[in-house]
Amino acid sequence: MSQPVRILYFAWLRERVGTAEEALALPEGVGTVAALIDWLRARGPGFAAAFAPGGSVRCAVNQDFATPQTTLAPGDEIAFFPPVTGG
Amino acid sequence: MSQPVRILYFAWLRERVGTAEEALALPEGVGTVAALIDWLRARGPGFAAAFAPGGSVRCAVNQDFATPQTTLAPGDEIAFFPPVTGG
Amino acid sequence: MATVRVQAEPFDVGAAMAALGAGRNDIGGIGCFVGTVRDTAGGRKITAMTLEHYPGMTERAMAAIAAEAEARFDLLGCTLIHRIGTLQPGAAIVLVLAAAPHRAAALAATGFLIDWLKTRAPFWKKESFADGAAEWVAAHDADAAAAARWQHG
Amino acid sequence: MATVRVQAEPFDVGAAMAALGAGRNDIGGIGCFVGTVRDTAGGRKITAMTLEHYPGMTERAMAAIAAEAEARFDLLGCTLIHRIGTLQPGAAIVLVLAAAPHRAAALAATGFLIDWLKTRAPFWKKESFADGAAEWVAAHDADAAAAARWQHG
Repeated sequence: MSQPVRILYFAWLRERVGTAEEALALPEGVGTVAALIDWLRARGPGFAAAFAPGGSVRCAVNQDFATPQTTLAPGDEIAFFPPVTGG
Repeated sequence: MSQPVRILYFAWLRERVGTAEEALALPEGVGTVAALIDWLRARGPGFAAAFAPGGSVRCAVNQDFATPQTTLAPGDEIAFFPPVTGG
Repeated sequence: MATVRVQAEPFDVGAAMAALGAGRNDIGGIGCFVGTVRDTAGGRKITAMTLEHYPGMTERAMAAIAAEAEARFDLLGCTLIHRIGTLQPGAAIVLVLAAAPHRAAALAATGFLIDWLKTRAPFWKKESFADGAAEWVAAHDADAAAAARWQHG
Repeated sequence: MATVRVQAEPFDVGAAMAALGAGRNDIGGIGCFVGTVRDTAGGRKITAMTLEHYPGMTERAMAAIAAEAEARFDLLGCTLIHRIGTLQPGAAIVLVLAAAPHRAAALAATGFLIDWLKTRAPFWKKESFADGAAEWVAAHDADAAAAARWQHG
């Protein structure tokens, strides 16, 4: 068994998916942020709404901002969140 | 007798002319800042040095920045000083 | 020389400024910005503002922003403090300090730091309104534009 | 809404900021600049800086500068405090605060206020050097250029 990835959700994304954090094994064939988003979207209506195409979800991998093309590996910390609004 | 004018000197101008403040009747024919400077310059070497032509003396009349053309009247408060260096 | 902090407690501007300048006499000026909670948004009354963040990444992002400012400007040090949790109108949210030999660098760095903090550090604001509603603040195009001023290359 | 002060005593940045924001919740940001005495000038060691001013005109000029800032920027208030007398290296000389609904105005006004204060308020600095000499500071072309940025019309 390979190491799971940790997935974090923040702000309205957290509220929409209904969880702040989960751990799961990277699904077969999911090697990038874009592929993970496709996979999450198919999980249920909360996820589908949170990751609706054309939305403004941002992603960080191992605490650095990521793009849809960023590759994923077992053990990664992957975070999804809206555009930031601090300051 | 008309009211005297009050003349103030600041910073290195004060040190060069040797006085911080004086009161005098506006001399005959002195109606502008430029004319007063010419008159002061003739008073002695300290004044001549302080008001040397091409120098950078600034003037205020009644606490507003003035130009060589600013007119003078009895009772005025006239100040001479170097370019400001506060802040 | 950067100090970066995320905290629930209020911050003391005077103390932060004193800490930045402690023991050194080469500073000519300190630029500073304090962001505060306004009591209205889009014409509606706000009763509170709650700030969520991404622990771990927040500190990393703030340290990276401070390092970028120190690389771009002639700074002698900078301080970034951002509060989290629930704040009332009038409360201070964020403090930026930038110390430099001359004021131009101090003030430019202050603007840079707050612009990047608003667009590159993982904080999210939720506003609670007088009518009982609570809504996540949407990112402002103006903030993205302000941050984009500092792009180069 | 402007506060203008000339004083020999040190100022308290936190207290001045609190006074500026007291009793109001419409401020989104406060920009601030603190100028301090550096311990060198032109490579020479400074032991003290003495500030002379023109009592009466100083306060008038500072009030006029504050009024100009309030006319040019969307401000909710501003504060100018300038110290006089003899100050040691590391000491604060001048404080500028500008409060606004949004940060862009607060920061722009802060820059404007310090640029104009340096070129339009009657203060003069004399530096005392470690070798016993004391010299009046010459006006900087850079300060005049910075102030000229704000000219219009």
